[in-house]
Amino acid sequence: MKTALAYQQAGVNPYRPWPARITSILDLTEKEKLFELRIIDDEVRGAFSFDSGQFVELSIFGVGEAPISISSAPSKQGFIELCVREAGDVTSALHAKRCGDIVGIRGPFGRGFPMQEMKGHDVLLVAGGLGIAPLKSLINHIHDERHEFGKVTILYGARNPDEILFRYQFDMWKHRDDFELILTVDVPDDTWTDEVGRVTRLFEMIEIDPKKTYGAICGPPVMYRYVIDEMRRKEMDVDRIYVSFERRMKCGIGKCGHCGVGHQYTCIDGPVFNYWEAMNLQEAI
Amino acid sequence: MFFRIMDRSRMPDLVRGLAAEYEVIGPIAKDGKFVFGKVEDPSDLRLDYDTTLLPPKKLFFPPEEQMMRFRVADNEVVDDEVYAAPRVVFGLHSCDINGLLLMDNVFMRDYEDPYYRARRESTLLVGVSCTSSETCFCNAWGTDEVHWGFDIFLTDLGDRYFVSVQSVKGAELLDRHVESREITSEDTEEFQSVTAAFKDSFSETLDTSQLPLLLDAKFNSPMWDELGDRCLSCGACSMVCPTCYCFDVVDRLAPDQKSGARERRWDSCQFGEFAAVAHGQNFRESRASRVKYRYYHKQWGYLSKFERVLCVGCGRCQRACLAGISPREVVKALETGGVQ
Amino acid sequence: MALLTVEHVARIEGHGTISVEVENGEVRDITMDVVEPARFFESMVVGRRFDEVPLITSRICGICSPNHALTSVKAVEAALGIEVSERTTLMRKLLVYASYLQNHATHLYVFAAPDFVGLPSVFPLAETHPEVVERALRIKKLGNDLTALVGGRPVHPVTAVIGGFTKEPDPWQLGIFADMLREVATDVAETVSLFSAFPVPDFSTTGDMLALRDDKDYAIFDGETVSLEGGWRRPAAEYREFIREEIVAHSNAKHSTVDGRTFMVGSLPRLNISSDLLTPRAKDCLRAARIGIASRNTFHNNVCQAVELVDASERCAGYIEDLLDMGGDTTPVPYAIRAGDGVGASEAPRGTLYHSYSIDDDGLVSDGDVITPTAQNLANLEADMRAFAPTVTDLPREEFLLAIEQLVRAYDPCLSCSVH
Amino acid sequence: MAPRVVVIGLASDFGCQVQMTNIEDHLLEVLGLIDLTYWQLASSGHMPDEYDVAIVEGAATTQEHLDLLRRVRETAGVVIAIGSCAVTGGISAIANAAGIEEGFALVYGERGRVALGRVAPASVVSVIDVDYIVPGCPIDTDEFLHVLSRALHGLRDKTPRQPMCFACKTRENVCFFEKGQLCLGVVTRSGCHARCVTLGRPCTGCRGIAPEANLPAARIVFEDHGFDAERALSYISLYNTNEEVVL
Ligand SMILES: Cc1cc2nc3c(=O)[nH]c(=O)nc-3n(C[C@H](O)[C@H](O)[C@H](O)COP(=O)(O)OP(=O)(O)OC[C@H]3O[C@@H](n4cnc5c(N)ncnc54)[C@H](O)[C@@H]3O)c2cc1C
Ligand code: SF4
Ligand code: SF4
Ligand code: SF4
Repeated sequence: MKTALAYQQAGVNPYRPWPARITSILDLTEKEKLFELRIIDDEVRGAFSFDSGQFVELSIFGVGEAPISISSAPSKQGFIELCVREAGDVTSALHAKRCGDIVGIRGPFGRGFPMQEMKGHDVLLVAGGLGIAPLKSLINHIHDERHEFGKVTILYGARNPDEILFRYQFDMWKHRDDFELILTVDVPDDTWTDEVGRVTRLFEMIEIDPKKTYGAICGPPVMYRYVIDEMRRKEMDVDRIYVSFERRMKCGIGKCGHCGVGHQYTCIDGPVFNYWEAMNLQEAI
Repeated sequence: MFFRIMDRSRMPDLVRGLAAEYEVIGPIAKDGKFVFGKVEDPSDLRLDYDTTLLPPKKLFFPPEEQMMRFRVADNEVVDDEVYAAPRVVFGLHSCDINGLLLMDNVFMRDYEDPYYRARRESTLLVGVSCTSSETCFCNAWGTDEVHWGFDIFLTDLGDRYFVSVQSVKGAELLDRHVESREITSEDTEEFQSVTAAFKDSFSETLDTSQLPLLLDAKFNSPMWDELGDRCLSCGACSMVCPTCYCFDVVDRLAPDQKSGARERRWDSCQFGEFAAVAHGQNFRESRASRVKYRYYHKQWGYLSKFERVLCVGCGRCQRACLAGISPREVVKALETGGVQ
Repeated sequence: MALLTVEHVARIEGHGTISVEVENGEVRDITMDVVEPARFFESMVVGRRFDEVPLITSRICGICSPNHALTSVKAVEAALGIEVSERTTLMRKLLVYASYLQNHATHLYVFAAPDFVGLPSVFPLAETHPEVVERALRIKKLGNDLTALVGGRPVHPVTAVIGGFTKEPDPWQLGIFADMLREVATDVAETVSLFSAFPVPDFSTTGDMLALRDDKDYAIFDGETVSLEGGWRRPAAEYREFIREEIVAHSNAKHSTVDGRTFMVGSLPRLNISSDLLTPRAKDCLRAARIGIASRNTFHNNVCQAVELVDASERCAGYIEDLLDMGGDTTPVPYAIRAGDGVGASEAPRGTLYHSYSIDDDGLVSDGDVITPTAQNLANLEADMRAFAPTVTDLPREEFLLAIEQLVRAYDPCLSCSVH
Repeated sequence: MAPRVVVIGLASDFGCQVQMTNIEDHLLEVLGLIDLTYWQLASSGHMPDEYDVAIVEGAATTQEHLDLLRRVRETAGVVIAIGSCAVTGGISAIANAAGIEEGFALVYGERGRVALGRVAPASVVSVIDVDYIVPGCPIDTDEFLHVLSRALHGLRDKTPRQPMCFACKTRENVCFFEKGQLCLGVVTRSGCHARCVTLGRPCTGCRGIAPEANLPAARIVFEDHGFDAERALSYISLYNTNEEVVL
């Protein structure tokens, strides 16, 4: 688990957000934007390193805080990207910000995906809707170190074509042969040439080697059970499947108690859980 | 640890001595009950108290507290200092000292909580032995004893106190402010018999051996629905609990809207929105699931991390709950499968 | 015939419309239509438990709620035969008189003052005369804070219940307020100077004047009803015999008369009847104000309110000292439920307030009656408008209406009270 | 541009508007943030045709009120209902239980053309959608400021939804039920810092029934302490006549 060096020094207040400047904003869909942030303090920025799957607490004083997954790859230095959906107070306030504005971040927090373990294996990534946000970091990471991984399959579903995030990038990737990428939507429009239907339907179209493959899932709460069923049907090992959860959080550091899932806390024990662990967490899936 | 004997009549000396150097907080009377409050005079101190309305956690983790002050324009923290006056909390029972130790695990380990720590470090703890009451069941968890975490502990031997001294500060204070003597073998024997009598005084002993397992095995038991139907979702249980630590965080802007304070306040997993997230999803929508979670977390979640149950058997929640829901009842129901 | 109207007269409490009928430059008729909708408090209390009455009737008026709460408490206590401790009575007086500071300061500075300086509201005054506005806020805040200290909050007291108080303020807090009340002396004295310096029309009210009088203390909370012109003095409990209430067509508030005459209640009548009992500094201020007591000029009501600010600050400090010295207890006294009738009366900032209730054997209210100060004033207010209007008919229309509005505001009417 | 704010009073005792003026310490600062275009209580002038925020106090008791409310909803971007009258009907709504016509007859007899166009008292919340509420009789100035601030920043309504015993506990009060008194804290919406109970008076329910209250469970609590449902409901009806409360 990686944490910003600053927290390991005694006497640093882990609730204190560090000012970070918004260096770019990209409109993805009507409700989602991609923000690029740069921590202003040189020392903190230099010490900030993270794993794919970890999150930060994004702070806008006067409004509040919200946990947001880091979408960029750990290899990208000096900047982090957050893909944020307008869902309430903090996220709307963030959407109202402009380039150059300052917000606060704390983190990174939580347990990310086990990259060391996954290396040398095939990877099957399944995302639903906004669940692509944390997986995007993983995808970019794999892309940056492509030779370290075997076959990479990405299944990504959204409600309609307008809600497909990072489409500009995925459209390019569809033609690459080192990634198998399948997009699907529940409700297509005239321009849609990819798949139609739930993301689980895509499992018919792929072939994986269950003994060599790591799975990673992130999406709306209802999605997990069905996707896991498909993975099990493909005979993947339960302890090679990883799921990333969303829960309410007020601190990000295992104190406020809101993110409890079974006997664990999503913020420090997750948000990425091994499915074997998750199976043993009451109320998790 | 070393031990001394202090004559009962010396108690006011000790309190006055402490008051000369520290703010002294201890059990005082309020409306026929007791609260931890400022002890202005040794006679205010009510060491005969059964339990206090709120546990001492309020002194370290207050119901509402400012975490930091900020400026809106540049999103900067302008102040996150905690001022903690040196003080002594006098007269803690072993359950409450144990409660603090359990809170320490949360607030003083990974990602130390600076607010809690500042207050904790500026405070000396003086424990005092107690007698069991109807609602206590500390004997179920072994929290009727406390072996560390205090500076001084006084065991009442009638005409005198058996004083266990654990910290250097405690030793110095005792030395400076009160006359005491070495213990004799008689004192030790009496200490042992008083302690044994205390242990025998509990009206029942709960069987807690299989709790985590039972909690999982009976996760879908109808007993939770019955409890859920009774629960008022008032959160009283969490407020009065010495080991409940959940909080909510809110930003409050000053009237000019240019600056403000980030504040936290006690929260309860019994409240409907505790586990609600965006897009209408609520992971614990039903009252039953919330009542269940409180016990699940206390007796399994916390245990899985710290090898202790997050309850010290003080019985405060049972006293506070108008619906009469209590850990004792829940533990028994898990054993027998039904709610009375 | 032209009809001039001022709808929803501003800077008064409640909703009222002034209608003036003018024919050939002559004022034919002038009325104050109280359009404030009735809330039927007298019917609300029927069938409710006696101890809910103060909670309900306190909501007749958010401005003088301590008076409504305590006057109904007194009426219920009278019905049940409850005697409270001397300390409780003193605390109640403190609570009521503290609320005067808040009330009079608000009326004088927020409602009345803009008229005298030709502004629509107090807000621009904050820019032109910040020191005046700050002074107003200081007095008002002190009154509020003291009301809150004794009653639990500035509006709708919590602690004042039947039989006593559920909680008393800490002595040290009371002590601080005694000091603050003394410190406000300059502010209140300057208020008298300010308002006595504003020129007012030379005008005499048409009716009688009534107020409570208590020979031992300036009447706030106790006393008998005195008629200035009628020269009589009667127990307040007999109010239904001497005050006649009538329904009038144009107003949701009833009109009142005594001895067939309209009459005025409020600060001016109070001073006319009890100025001998004012505190020394209040007496000095009254002398310096040169309004002459007894004054019959309705417009002097403002100055009298200012004098009462001086009296209230000095007297409340005295009450606090007495409370700190006297000992005793305000814990609600025990009582039994029984059938009975009771009347309570007190002086609210705007005049005498009467409440009466009948309670049955089960402690349920069978009948209730409330007469508020403004309800008593309305008939006299209209009579005054009729008398005053012809003296200002030569003014341009806007100024004419403003002059009439000023007269209305001098009464400090509380229309939601008057309708209730 | 500062948001244009109007303050409208329907049938009420003006207590909540008085509480708004009781922000003495901060009144001038707050006024600096908004363009207060209409506040009948405090200034002369007419209600403008356009405004951004409407703060409404009181219950609707006339047809004129109902029409006004609908106009307000169409005009204002944000509507804030303040006080029990506007939120639950409050004390004003008791008249409903007593019967409006009966009340009218009792107070005015058969005479007069007064109170024409009257309707049964209705809370603002029951007539139009509102964006924010500030419950309480009267409102708490701090809560009002906080809600106003949230409204000005477009943050969502965060009025607490749970009953208030938890707050009572944090103030270390001894429960009234232990003293044999009926307290409505178990079902009443929190957010008042348990002011009344801390001052020694049982909760009278002025903030309305908490959306998360467990009424059947509360009934058991009442009955276990010797208060039958009828008695409890009658007490609850003080501020909640217009709400359907089933214990
Ligand atoms: C580990 C983790 C990673 C995440 N990563 C991302 C990410 O990469 N991108 C992203 O966009 N989001 C992400 N989220 C979700 C994000 O944190 C939430 O959308 C965000 O916290 C919402 O905060 P807010 O202040 O904007 O909304 P809030 O104002 O808190 O409200 C959000 C919504 O929830 C409901 N709600 C909130 N509180 C209550 C309440 N008390 N009662 C009733 N309803 C309530 C409201 O209806 C509201 O619409 C992540 C969450 C977690 C836990
Ligand atoms: S105190 Fe009792 S009724 Fe209240 S939330 Fe806790 S368990 Fe439920
Ligand atoms: S759960 Fe109840 S008995 Fe256990 S520590 Fe908390 S308040 Fe005490
Ligand atoms: S019922 Fe009333 S007194 Fe008892 S805990 Fe709840 S709010 Fe407090």
